[in-house]
Order: sequence, then structure tokens, then C-alpha cells
Amino acid sequence: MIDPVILFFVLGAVAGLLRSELRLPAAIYEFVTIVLLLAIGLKGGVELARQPFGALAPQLLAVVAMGLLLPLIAFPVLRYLGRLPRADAASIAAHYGSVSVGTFAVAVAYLGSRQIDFEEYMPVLLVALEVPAILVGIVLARGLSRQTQWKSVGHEVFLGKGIVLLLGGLLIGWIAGPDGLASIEPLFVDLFKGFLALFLLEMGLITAAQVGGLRRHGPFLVIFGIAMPLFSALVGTGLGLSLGLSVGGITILATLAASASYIAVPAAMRISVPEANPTLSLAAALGITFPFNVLLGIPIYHALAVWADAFLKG
Amino acid sequence: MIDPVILFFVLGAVAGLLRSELRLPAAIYEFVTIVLLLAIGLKGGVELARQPFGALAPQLLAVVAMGLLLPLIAFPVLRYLGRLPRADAASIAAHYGSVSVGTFAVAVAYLGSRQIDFEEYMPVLLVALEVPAILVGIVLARGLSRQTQWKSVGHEVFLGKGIVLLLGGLLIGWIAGPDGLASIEPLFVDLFKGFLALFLLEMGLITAAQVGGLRRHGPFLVIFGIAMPLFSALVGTGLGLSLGLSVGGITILATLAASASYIAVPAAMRISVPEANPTLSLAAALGITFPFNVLLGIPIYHALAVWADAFLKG
Amino acid sequence: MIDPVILFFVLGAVAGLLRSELRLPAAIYEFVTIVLLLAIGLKGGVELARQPFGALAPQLLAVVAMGLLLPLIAFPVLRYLGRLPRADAASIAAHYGSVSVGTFAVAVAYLGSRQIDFEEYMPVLLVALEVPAILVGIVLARGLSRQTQWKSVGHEVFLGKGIVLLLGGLLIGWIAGPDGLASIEPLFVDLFKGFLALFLLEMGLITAAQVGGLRRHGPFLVIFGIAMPLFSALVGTGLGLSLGLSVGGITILATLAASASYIAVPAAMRISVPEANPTLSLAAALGITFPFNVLLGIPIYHALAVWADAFLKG
Amino acid sequence: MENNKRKLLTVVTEAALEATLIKDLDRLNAHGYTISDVRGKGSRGVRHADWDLNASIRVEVVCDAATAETIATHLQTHYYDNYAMIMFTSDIFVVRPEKF
Amino acid sequence: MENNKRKLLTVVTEAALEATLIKDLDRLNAHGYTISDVRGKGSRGVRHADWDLNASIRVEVVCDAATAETIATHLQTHYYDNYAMIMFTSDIFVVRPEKF
Amino acid sequence: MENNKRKLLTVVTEAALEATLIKDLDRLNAHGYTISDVRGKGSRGVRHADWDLNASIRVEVVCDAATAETIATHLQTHYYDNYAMIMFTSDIFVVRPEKF
Ligand SMILES: Nc1ncnc2c1ncn2[C@@H]1O[C@H](COP(=O)(O)O)[C@@H](O)[C@H]1O
Ligand SMILES: Nc1ncnc2c1ncn2[C@@H]1O[C@H](COP(=O)(O)O)[C@@H](O)[C@H]1O
Ligand SMILES: Nc1ncnc2c1ncn2[C@@H]1O[C@H](COP(=O)(O)O)[C@@H](O)[C@H]1O
Ligand code: NA
Ligand code: NA
Ligand code: NA
Repeated sequence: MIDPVILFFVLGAVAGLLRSELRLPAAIYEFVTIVLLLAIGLKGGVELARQPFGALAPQLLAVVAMGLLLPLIAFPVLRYLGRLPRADAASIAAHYGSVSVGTFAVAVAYLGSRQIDFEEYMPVLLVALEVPAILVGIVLARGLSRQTQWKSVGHEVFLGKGIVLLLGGLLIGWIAGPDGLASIEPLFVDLFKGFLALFLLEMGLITAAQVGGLRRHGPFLVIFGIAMPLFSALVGTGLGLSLGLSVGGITILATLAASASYIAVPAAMRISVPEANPTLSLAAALGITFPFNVLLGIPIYHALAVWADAFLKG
Repeated sequence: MIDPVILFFVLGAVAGLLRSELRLPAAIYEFVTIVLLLAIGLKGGVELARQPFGALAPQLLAVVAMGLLLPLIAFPVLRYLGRLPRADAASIAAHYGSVSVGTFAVAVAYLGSRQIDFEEYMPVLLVALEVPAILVGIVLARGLSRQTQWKSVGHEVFLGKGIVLLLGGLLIGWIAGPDGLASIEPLFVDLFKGFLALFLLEMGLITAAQVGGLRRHGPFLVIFGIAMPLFSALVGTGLGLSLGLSVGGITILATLAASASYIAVPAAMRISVPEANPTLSLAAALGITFPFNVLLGIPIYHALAVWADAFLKG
Repeated sequence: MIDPVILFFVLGAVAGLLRSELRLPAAIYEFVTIVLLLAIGLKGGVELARQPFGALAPQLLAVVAMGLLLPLIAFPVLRYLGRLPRADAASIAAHYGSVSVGTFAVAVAYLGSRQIDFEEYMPVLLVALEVPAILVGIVLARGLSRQTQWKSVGHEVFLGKGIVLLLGGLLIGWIAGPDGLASIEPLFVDLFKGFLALFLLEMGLITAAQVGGLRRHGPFLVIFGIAMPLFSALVGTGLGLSLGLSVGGITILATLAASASYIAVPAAMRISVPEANPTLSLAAALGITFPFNVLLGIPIYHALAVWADAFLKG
Repeated sequence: MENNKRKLLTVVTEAALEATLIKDLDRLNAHGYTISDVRGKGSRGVRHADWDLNASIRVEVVCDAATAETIATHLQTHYYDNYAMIMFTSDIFVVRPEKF
Repeated sequence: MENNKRKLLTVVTEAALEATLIKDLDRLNAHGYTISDVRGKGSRGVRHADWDLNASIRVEVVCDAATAETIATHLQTHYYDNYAMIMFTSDIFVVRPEKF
Repeated sequence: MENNKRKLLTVVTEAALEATLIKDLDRLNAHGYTISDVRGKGSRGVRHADWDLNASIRVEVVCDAATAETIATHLQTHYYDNYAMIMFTSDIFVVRPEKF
């Protein structure tokens, strides 16, 4: 059974490819994004309240290490196999080391509609994975140059909309607890999938608009945009196994690893590594990897998690 | 008992006439419209899944024929009785041959709050009725001239926001089925009437702004804007009877026939028949016919359907 | 237990002070405001339907008298203690004599989550309190000069968004009654606190932006911004007691008295008393009084109401 | 070609003035105007449009030099002291000069 | 400094024309364009952008005088009669003239 | 009348640069600026504002010729190579020249 939110993505993509005049107003796309980010944070925060925070430290460290590692693997592939200029290779590597909140939301919806549980602190890992790859990307592009204005990079990265809303939601959920949140659930829980559907409709339209970029920049990006998430998902699966996560948790962690950022990282790269061509990274992250993950990747990562879990236990 | 959504329309109209500064931001009006269009499509799609699609073919054909016929009747009335220039007569005829989604939604709400059932594939007929009158209008204005860029007309007409969202909703509802849609019902079902209320609030404001246009263009438009929907409703009632529809279905079909487009047709006419004065058609469709249908027409069409149904059976 | 909506306010204020790029699009802030205003009106209207309207007349008169009195007390304090120019003193006095719908909504949420009842016609008093202080403010600034264009002032004041939506909601609720409104409750009732949370998030951001204004205009405004609502709350409590209101009703009336307008009054003053510096009044009303009321004031006014009620009965 | 020379008068000011300005322009014989939403900074501080009272508009009027002068003087007299406002004119060449 | 002189062609018209105008500009050799949403009033009445058909846009094209002339003539011939539209040009000095 | 002649510097560029440009303008002695949201097309392709990274802004600064020159040079040096950006100046006449 295909989840209807995926069908909204397909509708958007088809409408975009047919050059329909359909468009979600920018303010509405922003509204939907804000509600989704807060909802994800709130849900994670409520769960955090149920368990000692300290217990999360090892997971956090391991996941940050993965966020540093993945762009370091992607960079030489892009630079030498893809023959991309240094700045472009660094920027794309940063996109793939970081995460996509939209893809995370689809994975949550996927598991939810199959009633598969997962460790509910996953939003914390989502937040932890957003930033490290950005720093690696900047260093890969510039070296550890003095010229980089780390203070303003830090401001841009840690006070961007995504982090503030996710972290803010986490804290509010943590302080208010499940009872406190009951009164705002109609907006942040009941409407979650409806808003996800609208979000994916617009994502479909945006994805379709990236096709031009892809056509210009050739087949390497297409292959990279599929191979890299598959590889990263393997890394994520391995990490999930060794952290002792449930099948649901492994699926989510693999999805996080496999997803490529298209909000926080592009904005940060545009300011910090301006000579990188944003068309390249967005064509790959949005034009290939996002639809791949949403349509095929998540079921694959789930199957992988089931298999790996059974294999280990068997 | 008067439906509260109608009261929102009255509130908007009164606020507009008093020149209040009240205004729904354009992005919100668009948002509300998008959700309503998708919701109507989704609901129709779910019902389509329950029955063989082929069975709809005769209804579809009959309804398209009505969509071609109505503007052909309206045109000579406007041209010779109303002494309107050819382009204006053709454009107004196209507006009245096509349909208004807002009026349809009010009729659905009207029947819903009276627990009157209707054939749930009505949204399919809604889609089918949007386009034919536009083509008739263009031919009436231009003849079958070679100059008309039918390709770009077709693009404009079939890939406009309205058709894409209605058809897209239909397809998603059809594929996902009732169970699949359960998770997005809080947005597309539970909020339907609330969003309809906001939509009608803004429609009231827009309607009030048409009064100036009416004052300038005289009493003929006022009479036409009431007489034409009454006549069309008779045609729709007759067609509904002969297709064997239920009382609810006849009411809806009569309402569709009686309603005048104010989204798809104005946009298409502005591009395809630019010499037609849009103030005229909007003053009639929005300033007269929309409020008439919403406040008085729908109850009348319902009474007519009850009477016709009883008469036939009796 | 702290209400989560308050935490959204804190999140917004902190994000604003840290100069995060977080921002609610203007259209969404407007959307949320419109829904809240309508929701408050609808709820009040439903209750009005349950009781004879005439019974409200004494309450209305008393409350209007309070709305005229409070700015007359604030004015000399601002003018002579604060040494503010006449126009500024008059304008700030008008802000504090009028009311803040956002503060009212937080008080309603506060009582709601503690299951404390209050007289449900409170939204009527809210409407009644919006306007008188504006007229007093204009007269304080100008005298009863002929130059004042009372007609356009009246238009501005009575046909502003706030009054139209509150009054419109009241009327719709009154006509439609509780059963009629059932179908639009998912939007106007279930989502109320979620929308209030988003509203307070943006209010936090706006409040943080007022800090600059405060820094420039010194400590007098800070003291006034806390002392004035405390004093007004005493007046409101006394009035509530003498009108025989319940503990909940006294709390709301005290909150209304204590709150300072930041929508209707600033807009009216900008046009009618343009020489008043809007930075001053907004710094006080938004930068000090709004957060004070929301974070500390409402619990204080509630405690005061409990004490006063017990004292009187004991 | 000289007879199609006109003035473009540009005013950037508070959104709160919009309705008032429109009435003034009608009275002062402007044949039309174009308004857009903007944000900015000037001597009266930052106006970043995050909410109603902080929003700004740009008003543009195409007209002859005398009308531009009249309007500019009127606005300067009535609003410059109490509102965030700047104003400037530039030379333009219009198509269909009879309209302006 | 004279070789960086160009024309700025400004068109204010109905939003419904946007897609059509973009195609025209591409065909008429404009190297670029900038569009913004506006509202306003002119000989065809008030256009206050409260909904789609009532919305207006401002289209600006930086180009040489000959291109400006061509575009202006094309728009005047094709749209002036049936659409709310005004048009004017002004003299500007561009940075990096080779772009335009 | 000559002492009220100033320059209007217009920059159309990526919305991502807004915060950076504002800091630059403050440092380079612009007394103010006006920003509006636009969409468009240029040598770096179509920027139709459907989402953040694809959005453009128009920045306008009224200032004297020397300041305009300084700002234009600064922007050209720092951003022209890596960002979608065009820039031009025009002559304007300001009301209350002491403000600029
Ligand atoms: N030098 C300038 N260049 C461009 N726009 C300006 C300038 N000065 C002021 N403005 C605009 O005019 C508005 C009002 O200016 P002011 O009255 O100086 O605060 C500001 O918010 C800006 O949008
Ligand atoms: N004199 C004018 N000054 C500035 N803008 C104008 C003027 N006349 C018309 N406009 C703008 O151009 C649009 C179309 O003008 P029109 O075709 O005269 O109705 C109007 O809606 C205004 O936005
Ligand atoms: N010839 C032009 N006329 C008007 N606007 C232009 C022109 N060229 C570029 N632009 C605007 O400047 C932005 C950046 O241009 P570019 O760097 O050439 O891609 C474009 O997205 C347009 O909004
Ligand atoms: Na990743
Ligand atoms: Na019809
Ligand atoms: Na008060």
C-alpha cells in the first residue's frame, strides 16, 4: 500500500514537468515547514522527558562522527571521479553529510503507517547531524584558513530556522511533557500528515524545476545522487546495529545518513563557499536523491534493517 | 437553520461594502483554495474507487454536452438582447457555461448539513464541466480562426491550478482509497468547512468590490446574472432526472449548471479573448450570480429537485 | 505546570534576542490572527445566544467607563512624572486604556487548562474596551479641536480588522448557535491553542525587536510598563467584584484592564496623532507589558481574584 | 521626442499612510499610481516589515513636472515631519504621453 | 564613461500577462528581466491585487536603446489596447556593460 | 536646484545576500536603503523565487555620486563573480537633500 503523501509528491513532480501553473505560495511553504519542524521537535522532546538524557551521549557522539565522516568520503569521489572543482566537490559533500528533514518526515510516516516503533529520540540525532558536515565542507573548500569568518558561519548554522525550530520544539516538548502538549496536538500531531502532503506537493514542483540543472551537468551527478545515499545507508545501518537500535531506529538512522540537505546546507554554503555553484548541489540533492529516497530508498533501507537485524540475532 | 459558512460570506460582503480594511492575505486565500480543491478531488476519488469507472461514461458525455450547450444559448441573449460587443458576449457566455468550485462546495455543505446523500462522483462532473465552455467561448469570439493558438490555450486550460488539483486529488483518492487517506483526513475532511468559511469570507469581500463594475454596466447584467442560473438550473435538473440521479445528485448538477466560473474562465479569457472587458463578466459572475446561488439559488435548486423527483415517481 | 503556549513565546523571544533568522511570514501571522479573532468572537457569540442580551447592559456601561477612566489616569503620570511630550503621553495612555487580544487569549488558555469557568460573554467586554481609550487619547492630544476628522477616525476605529472580526464572529456565533458551529469547530476550536502557540512565537520575535526602542527611551517606560498594568488590574478586579463576576471572570476583567493594545491603537494613533513617536508606545506595550502580563501578570491577577473573592465572601 | 518627457515621482514611506496618500493623489490630479511593498532603513531607523506598523511602501507616480512639484510639496508639508518618508524624482520618457 | 549608458524599460501591467511577456522578452533579445508584484490605479481603474485577476506586475529590462525601442513598440502594438499597461524608459549607467 | 541632485544605485541580486549587503551598506556610509522582493532572469538563469535560495531582491540606495561609486566598486569586487547580480545607477532629484 503506497502512502498517499508520496502520491502528493508525484502529483507535484508531474505538474512541474508539465509546466502547470500550480504553485504553493512561498508563505504557505514556509508555514508548512515551520509546523513540521516544530512537530518533529515536540514529539522528540516528549520522549526525551521519559529517559535520562545522559544515556543519549554515546549515540550523539557516534552520530556526529558519522556526520564528519560521510562528507570526507564523498569529497574525493566528487573531486577525482567526478572531476569537479574543489569548491563544488566540498559543497556537494557537505549536502550529503548533512540531513533532510523532509526525508526524515517521510520515513517517520512510512514506519508510522506500518506500526513499526522506533527510538523516539531520533529527532535529537537529526539535529546533531545537521551541522557537522557543514563545517567539514567549509574546511574542505578553504582549508583551515584564517579568512573564514567562523563567528558568522556559526551564527548562520546554529541560528538558522531549522535548528532553532527543531531544538526549540525539543525543549518545549521536554519541559511541557505529554500532558502539557495535549492542547496543541490538533495542530502539531493530527495535521502532521496533511501538512506533510502539502509539503511534498511543493517539493515535487521544486524537484521538477531541478531537471534543467541536471541536464546541463551530466550523468555523473545522477549516478552519485543514487550511489551515495545507498552507501551512506549502509554506514547508517551498521552504526544503528552497533548502537543496538531497533529495526525502526536502524531504518531511520540509515535514512538520515542517506538523505541530503536542501535547506540548511545550501544556505550556509551560499554564504561561506560562494564560488560553489548551487545549481550542481541542488540538482543532485533535490533532483535525484530526494525523490530516490522518498520513492525507493526508504523501503530499501527498511528491508536492509530487517535483514541486518535478523542476521545479527540469528 | 442557516449554515454558518453562509454567514461568513455575508460578513465579508458587509465588511467590503462598509469599506472595512479587512482582507485575507493573497497567500492565505490561495492556501484555502488549494486545500478545498484537493479535498473535493480526494473525496470524489475515494468514491470512484468503489465503482467501475466505465459506468460513468454516459454521465460524462451528457454533462460535457451541457457544457457546450449552455454558452451557445447564453451568447445570442447577451449579444442581441444585451447588445454587448461580440467578444464580451462570448466571454460572459463562457463564464456561465463553466462552473464555480466555490458554489459547488457550498452545495455540498448544504446537502451535508441536511444529511442528504448524492452520487459521490460529482467532482468528476465538476472537472468535466470546467473546460468545454471555454472552448466554445473562444470559438464564439474568434470563429474557428487559425490565429487562435490552440496549443497554448489547451495548456492554459488543462494545466491551470483548478484542474490539476481536482484531477490530482481524484487520482490520489482513487489510488489510496479510504483507508490510505485516513491519516490526512484531519486536514482535508475535518477542516473542510472551516476553510470553506474563510474562503467565503474573502469571496464576500471580493463580491463587494464588484459592485462598482455593476453600477457602471447597468441593469441588463443584473437580470442576466439571476435569470441565466435559473434557466441553467432547469437544464441541469432535467439532465439529472434523465440520468436517474438521486435528489441530492440532481441538486448538485443543477447547481453546477447554474454556477458561473470566476477562476479558470476569467484567466483563460484574459489571454485568449483579451478584447473582452473582464469587469463585465466578473461583475455578473461574482457580483450577482455567486451571491444569488449561495444565498438563494441552492435552496431553490434543492426544492426543484425534490419536486421533480416526486413528480416523476408520482 | 507551565502552559506550552507560553514556552512558544519564550522561544520566539530568545530566538529574536539571539538574532536568529527565524520569522513567521507576514501572511501567516495575519492568518493566525484572523482565526484567533474569529474564534474568540464565535465562542462569545454562542454564549450570548444563551442569555438575554439586555442583561449585559450594566456590565457594558461599567466597562466602557473603565476604558475612559484608565487613560485619564495614565496621562498625567506620563506627562508630568515621565516628562513626555503631550502627544506621546496621550498616545501611550490610549494604548494602556485599550486592550490586547493576544493577552486575552492567553488568559483564556490559562483558565481553560485549570478548568476555571468564567462568564462567556467576556469577548463582548473585550470589544467594548477596544475603542473608548482611543477617543480619549485623541482628545488628550488635540483637545476637542475641530480639526480632528472624527468621521475618518470613526471609520478607522470601528472598521479596523480587529473589531470587524470580533463583532462578526460574535454575530455569527449568536445566529448559528452551538449546533450550527459544530462543523467549523475543528478549525476554530480544536486548533485554537496550536494557533495561539504560533501567534506567541511571532509575538516573542516582535517583542525582542522592541528592546532597542527601550534601551533608547530609558527606565521610566520600564517602570510604567509594569506598574500601570498592576494598577489597572486592581481597578479591573474591583470592577469585577462589584459586578458580581466569578473568580474566572474577575481574572479576565483584570487582565483586560492590565493589557495594552498593540494592534488597533497603534494604527489609529499613527493616523490621528502622527506626531506621537510610535517607538515609545510599542516599546512599552510590546517590550514590557505584553511579556510581563503573559509570564507573570495573569497568574498574579488570578491569585488576586481568588483572594478578593474569598475576602468578600468570608 | 521631447513631448514624451515626464517625471517619475518616487515616495518611500510607512504602509500606514497608504489610504491617506491615495486620497491625496486623487485630489492632486495624479492620473494613476503604482504601489509596492518594501522594507528598508533610514533616519527613522530600521523598518523591516515584520508586522503591520513596521511595513513600508513605495509609491510611484508618472506625471508632468508641475504635478510632481505639487505632490512633492504637499507630501513634504504634511508628512515629512511625523512619518518615515523619502521622496525623489527622475526624468523618464513615456509611451503614449497623452495618458499622463 | 559613455559606453556604460543603457536604457531601463519599465512596464506596469496585469499579472495575467506575465508568462506571455516573458516569452516575448526572450524572443526580442532582452538579456534579462526583473519582475515585482505591485498594485495601483490608472485609466483602467483600481487594481488592488486582492486576487489573481486584479494583480499587477512591474517588469524591468535593462538593455540598449534599440532593444528598448523594439520591445516598447511590440508591447504597444500587441497589448496596449486590451490590457491595463503603462510603459516608460529612463537613462541609466550600468556596471559591467558587456552584460546588457 | 542642482544641489539636490543625487544618485540612485539599484542592485538586483540573490536574497541570500541580504544580511551581508546590509552590513556592507552600513559600513560604506549609505544613509539608508530600500529593499523589495523580486524575481527575474539573467545570465545566471531563471530565478523565480519559488523557494528561499531561488529568491531575489532589489536593493536601492539614494546617495551622492562618490558613495554610489564606492558601493558599486565594493559589490563588484566582492560578489559579482559568485552571485547572480546586476547593478546600475541613475540621476535623481531628492527632496530634503540634507538627508542623503
Ligand atoms: N538613502 C536612502 N536610500 C534608499 N532608501 C532610503 C534612504 N533613506 C531612507 N530610505 C527609505 O525610506 C524609508 C524612510 O526613511 P526615513 O524617513 O529616513 O527613516 C526608509 O525606511 C527606507 O526604506
Ligand atoms: N500615472 C501613473 N503613475 C504611476 N503608475 C501608473 C500611472 N498610470 C497607470 N499606472 C500603473 O499602470 C497600471 C495600468 O494602467 P492603466 O492601463 O492606465 O489602467 C495601473 O494599475 C498602475 O499600476
Ligand atoms: N537585462 C536585465 N534587465 C533586468 N534585470 C536583469 C537583467 N539581467 C539580469 N537581471 C536581474 O538580475 C538578476 C541577476 O542577474 P544575472 O547575474 O545576470 O543572472 C536576474 O535574476 C534578474 O532579476
Ligand atoms: Na546524509
Ligand atoms: Na454553469
Ligand atoms: Na488596558
